[in-house]
Amino acid sequence: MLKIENLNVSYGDTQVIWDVNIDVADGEVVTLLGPNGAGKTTLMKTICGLVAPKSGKITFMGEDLLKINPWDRPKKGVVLIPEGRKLFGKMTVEENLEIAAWKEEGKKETMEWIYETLPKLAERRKQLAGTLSGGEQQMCAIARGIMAQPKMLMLDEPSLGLAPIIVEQVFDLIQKLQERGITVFFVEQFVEQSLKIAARGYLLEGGRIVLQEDSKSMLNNDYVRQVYLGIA
Amino acid sequence: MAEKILMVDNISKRFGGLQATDKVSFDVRAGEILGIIGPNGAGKSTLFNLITGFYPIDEGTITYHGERIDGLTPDQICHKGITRTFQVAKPFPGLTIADNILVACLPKADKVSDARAKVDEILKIVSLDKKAGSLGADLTTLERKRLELGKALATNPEILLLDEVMTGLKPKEMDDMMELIKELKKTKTIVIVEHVMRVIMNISDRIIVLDHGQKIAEGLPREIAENPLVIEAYLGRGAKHA
Amino acid sequence: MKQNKSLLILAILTVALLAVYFLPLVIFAKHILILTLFYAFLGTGWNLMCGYAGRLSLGHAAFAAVGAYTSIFLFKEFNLTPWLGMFVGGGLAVLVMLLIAYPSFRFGLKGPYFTLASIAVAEIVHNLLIYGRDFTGGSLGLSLPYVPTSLAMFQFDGKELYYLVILAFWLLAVFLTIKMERTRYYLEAIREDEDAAAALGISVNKNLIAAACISAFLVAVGGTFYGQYFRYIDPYSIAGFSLSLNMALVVVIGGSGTIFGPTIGAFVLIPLTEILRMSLGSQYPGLHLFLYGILLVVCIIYLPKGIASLPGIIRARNDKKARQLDQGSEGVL
Amino acid sequence: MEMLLQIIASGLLLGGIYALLSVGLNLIFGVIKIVNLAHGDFLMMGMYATFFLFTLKDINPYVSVLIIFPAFVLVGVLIFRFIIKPLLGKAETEVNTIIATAGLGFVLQNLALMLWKSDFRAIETNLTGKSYEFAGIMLSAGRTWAFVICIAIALILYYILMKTKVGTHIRAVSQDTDAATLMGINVNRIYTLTFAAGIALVGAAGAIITPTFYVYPTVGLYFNTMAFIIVVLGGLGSFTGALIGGLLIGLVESFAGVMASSELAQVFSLLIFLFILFVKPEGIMGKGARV
Amino acid sequence: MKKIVSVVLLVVFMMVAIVGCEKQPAADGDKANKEIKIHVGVVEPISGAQAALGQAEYDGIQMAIEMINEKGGVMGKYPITFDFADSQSDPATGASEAERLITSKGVPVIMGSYSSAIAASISEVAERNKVVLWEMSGAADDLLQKGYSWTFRNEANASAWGAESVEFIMGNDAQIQEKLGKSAKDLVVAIVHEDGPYGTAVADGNAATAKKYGLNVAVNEAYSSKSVDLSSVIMKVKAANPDVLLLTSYVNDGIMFNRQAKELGFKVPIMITHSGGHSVQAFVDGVGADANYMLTVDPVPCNPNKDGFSEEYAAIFDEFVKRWTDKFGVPPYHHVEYRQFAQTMLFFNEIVPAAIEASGEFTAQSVADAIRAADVPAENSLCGFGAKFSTPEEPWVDPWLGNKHTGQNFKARAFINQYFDGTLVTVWPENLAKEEAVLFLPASHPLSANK
Repeated sequence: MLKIENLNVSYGDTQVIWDVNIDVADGEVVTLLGPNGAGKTTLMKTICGLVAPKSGKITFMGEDLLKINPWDRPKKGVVLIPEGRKLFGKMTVEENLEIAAWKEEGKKETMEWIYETLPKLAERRKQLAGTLSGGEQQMCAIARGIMAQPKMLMLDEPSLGLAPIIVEQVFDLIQKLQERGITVFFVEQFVEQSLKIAARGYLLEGGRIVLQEDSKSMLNNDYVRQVYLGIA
Repeated sequence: MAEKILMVDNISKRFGGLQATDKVSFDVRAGEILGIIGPNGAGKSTLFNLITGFYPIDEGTITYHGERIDGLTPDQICHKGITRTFQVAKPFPGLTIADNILVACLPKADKVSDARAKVDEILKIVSLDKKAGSLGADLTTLERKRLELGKALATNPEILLLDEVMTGLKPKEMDDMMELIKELKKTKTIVIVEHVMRVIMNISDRIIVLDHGQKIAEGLPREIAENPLVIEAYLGRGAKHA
Repeated sequence: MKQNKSLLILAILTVALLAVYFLPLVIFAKHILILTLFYAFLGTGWNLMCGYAGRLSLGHAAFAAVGAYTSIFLFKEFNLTPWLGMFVGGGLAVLVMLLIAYPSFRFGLKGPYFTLASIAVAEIVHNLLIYGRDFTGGSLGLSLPYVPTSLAMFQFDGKELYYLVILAFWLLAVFLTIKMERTRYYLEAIREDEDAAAALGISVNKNLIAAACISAFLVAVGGTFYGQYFRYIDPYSIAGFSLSLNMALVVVIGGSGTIFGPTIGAFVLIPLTEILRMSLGSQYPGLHLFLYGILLVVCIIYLPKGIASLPGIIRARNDKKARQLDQGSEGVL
Repeated sequence: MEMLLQIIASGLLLGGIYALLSVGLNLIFGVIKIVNLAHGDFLMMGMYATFFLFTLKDINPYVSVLIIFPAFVLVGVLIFRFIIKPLLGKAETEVNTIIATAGLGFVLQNLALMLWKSDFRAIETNLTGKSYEFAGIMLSAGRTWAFVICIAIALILYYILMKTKVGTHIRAVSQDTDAATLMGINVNRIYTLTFAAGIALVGAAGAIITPTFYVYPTVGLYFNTMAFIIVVLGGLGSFTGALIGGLLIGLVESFAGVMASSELAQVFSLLIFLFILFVKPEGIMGKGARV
Repeated sequence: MKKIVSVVLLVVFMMVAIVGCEKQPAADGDKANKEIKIHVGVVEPISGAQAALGQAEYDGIQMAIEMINEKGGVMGKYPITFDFADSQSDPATGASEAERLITSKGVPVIMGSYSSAIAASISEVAERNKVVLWEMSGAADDLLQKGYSWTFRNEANASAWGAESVEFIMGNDAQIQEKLGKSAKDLVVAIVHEDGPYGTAVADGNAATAKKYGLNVAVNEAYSSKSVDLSSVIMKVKAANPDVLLLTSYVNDGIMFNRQAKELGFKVPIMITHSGGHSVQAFVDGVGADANYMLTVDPVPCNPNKDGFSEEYAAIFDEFVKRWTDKFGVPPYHHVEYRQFAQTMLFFNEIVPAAIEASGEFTAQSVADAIRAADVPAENSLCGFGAKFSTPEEPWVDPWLGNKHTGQNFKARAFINQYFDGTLVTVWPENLAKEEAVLFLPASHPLSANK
């Protein structure tokens, strides 16, 4: 579904992504792991067009994504839920959801599904998004992404700054997305939990993919265990 | 036991509805490395912001060498001898690396030329001597971290507060950084907020654990690693089954 | 830029500008030179706060007005020499600056908000100058009593001495800027990132207020010079928006936050406006300002960092070319 | 008592004019976050357009809005594309847009001077000099209509911004450009649209005030400061705020003018402006308030 | 960094090349060469806020020079040439440009300059360079109170205009008694003026003269002519319910005052305006029929009874009206273009010939001497009054405010003109009056409180 080939990204003179190759298959849940600053967010932003790459190729369902305007990519089915949520704080929850719904078809049904799955949001639909609690904001952000009816949903650190109980809910939600047939590609710092719900994982360090394995082998990988799980 | 040079007593901070720091107390002893860990959002950076005067504290006191420093401005606290780095490195993007360091040297230098003389030395310590002429905006993550550390060192602090200096580094780079920190320990007291367990366990003399703004544990690295409360808070639910 | 290098450039420029003094220039050329140096001087003052510290003020005319009105008032009423009145005016301007700068920095007023506040302050000063006509002459302004050439009274018949005076003022202002190396670094750091600067032990408010006060003082001194040179001041010319804007234009076009940017900007813009007006102004009203406006827009689009950045851009372009040549066939990007 | 009511009525009507002038600016300042120093000069252009449409083609100023609005949209699109857009997204954006729009102001003022000379021009419509009387209180006809139209524009804008898709998109862009892009919104298009709409609104404002006013090339200068004051007072991007800000300033000037001196009226409003800026920089209606 | 030096130096030398290294023109003229060249400088604002009237003034000056040159020039043999500069409505620019004309073009005389503020700044330049400023419209009193010896003003100072309107009212005591049932000195007066130098000076004249006669000045209000709203001023005046409104404004605010006064239902029995904004075509265009019966005080008689002029000047007057009407399609408005025309005429027809006859040359000194020696009879000036100028040694003390003026034509006076059918006609003093003054606004006028 998503195919990234030899991607290089620079900010000014500084290269942050080096020859990255990634494949995500239809319906798969894939996680991108790596320390802060490894370039995960940059990679996500590049796929969505917020950052232009220096070289390389990104294809989505056979189409060259780099030839498509950033704002048109959601219509192709690629939607990112950015780090820090970036909700429109001065709009209501419902408006936040509405804004992402670029197509009428299936909109109502999607919204119903969201309110059903996330009853908290339904309660707060008329409330300004900026006044929600952190967990609710994250749910709202994910819900907003779902409203675009993506084929592939990307999440950048959805658990950032959330209480463990909320983090659990987020992971539950991701699993529900998969059940809905949405491909999920997400960045996380909770390595273990991420690998539990993802089929495969990529490990990005210093802008390079240093490891790509299925979740099970990754969990058992010495390096991962030592560096990311703190298990000697 | 070494002298307690910094004492944080029962400090709290509220942002709107969020209790970011909740009655936290600890002390820092001369010459040690104190590690602070906790999941994202646990209030580690807020703690640094409170100690260094970026946010006023709601309640509690902070005492440094027997003197209250809560209520002082960040620059005054820096002059007392406590310098912090930022989690998201804050280079001065429009200035060259050398000037970045120079700016940091200046407040404690009598003459500009004195400060200038120190720049090369610090650039070498943080291995940025080859990049001296680049702009702050044009650095890689690692270089930013190094610059952040270099700037903090340039202020010649007694206590150095390091906020996630390891994040974004490769294992080899982490090792280098750890060596550097151990080297610094010879002359400075260090408080370090860190994510990477391997690092924190390795270099800390003592560790405190924060979760949801509260201190949930304090002790030697070994004790912390075995504390189930910590494992749950830090590694999440999954860790229990691991 | 290293301090010695800057001092060397300043010395060369000063010698060159002194040499111009001995050229057989027509008086109007001298007048343009005086105006140019006047704006270079004002710009250098403006630059301290607005360029280095990045707080864009479009109300600095207020300080020029305070300087000019104070020194002329003291001269007229108490026969106090403007050489001293200048300092009184500067002091008052600093007070006015403190009135706005302290709350602005205290409440973290930044960006366009600060700019708008500065415009408001200048408007208030402008209106008060008109309203207080018993002291300020209202909108007719104040004229200096006529005194023949007198060094003591800062009044000269020819252009030459004014030229030397403003050259000296400019020299001192640039020299001061160069010598304020430490503060300049602090201000730049504050402009780039206030928190990071504070964490390094730099007092943000203290430095900002110091820069603002020096800036106001210099511009006020410029106001006194203006009054002595034209021997006439009125609210429209000296407290009007156009003077504030011109100060900013000179610096931004020249290169803000650089030592010689204001000077370069003044030497490009002021002769240009004068020559444009001289050659077009009387036949086609408005055409010269129309062209001037277009020039500003074009200049800002193509040289967003000002003329002072031009050498850097050229160097970067050459470097890039050189690199591409090095890479040879690899240079596909 | 009648005097007091008259002061209030006149102040409110003046405030309506002020609010009307600042609507377009509010949009531009609120969404693109740039200071358009040429704002008043676009007003001047709108007034000239109205003047000529009235004197040459006998088109009523209120009707001429229908011509001026689309024409100014076009002008706005071109200016955004060729002058504003190249300046956006850089460290110097804030300063440089100010300088560039100042340059644009020079261009417009002097273009008007070259094309139409510097004469004061005023038109007389059937509203000029007329007023409606209410219990001894005189309401200027032209200003009353301007007031009504201002409210109408504010309501329409409110509706567009709150209830339509494009309005939601504009609000989204004003809050977070990156997030808006991720939601499939073309930020550049919204910017162009906003800028063009802002210019067109000020052009339309020019048409609406022409019956009670007069035009000459530098007429915009005075309005500039006023418009910015009102936008900031009311809170960026808040149209109800702009309306309230305008009315407040109108009242202040009316009262100060009668009680103290009309020369000091502006000083009073500027002082209030500074005060609000210092203590509540987000404006009277800012922060959390709805658009 | 060399580049910084080179940029600055390059510009300096370019400038030197463009304007610099011409030869200094001989400002005082070569005395050995007796060829007389009459070359003057003209400074008017033709761009910026005051451009509207500045342009009209410039047109008036040009027409006078054109007419003289057609007859061979001054004394029929010395054609006039001039250099023009735009002051951009800015006093500092005016001063710069005057200086350029003086030093680069060598003009011994500057004519102009529209506003009192610009006149004030140019008079400084003239004084320093010892060049004559023949000021034709800057009316503020302060202008000539500095003891300058090179600035001359042919017109009445602004406070004299203000005095004239009050004198005019006092002169109509009987009519007032009859209509309002009270004596003129019991009238309640409101003074409203724009806060520029000119409006302030006129209002000072109003107030001083009103005080002299013991009138009750209920309101004396200044406002900025740039203001977009005059309703508070009008409300204030309306509350005072005056018998007389003395108004001084420019064109834009004059139009606005009229409109807003109507809107706010302000009515007054007697209204006298003081030139500036009320005596020009743009005002009539702006207010239409409301202009009719408005009284204005002007420094020149508008469409006067030509019997007051000598035959020669009556002919010049007719010629001017004809030419202007042919050229611009509308009759000349007297307050602006006629004023400038009349004074330019006076200068080249009366002053300059005297200078040349006395000294055989056209220099600043000879012109200044001729001005000081001049005693032009009223019939030889289209301004309607003679010319005799005060000197620094013998300044003229005005009887209203008691200030000393040097270089002021103390024979100058102001005139009362009134609009009839959109045309301004002299109604006072009687020797130049063409119509009888209508003191009370007729009931048909929207601002009239009369029945």
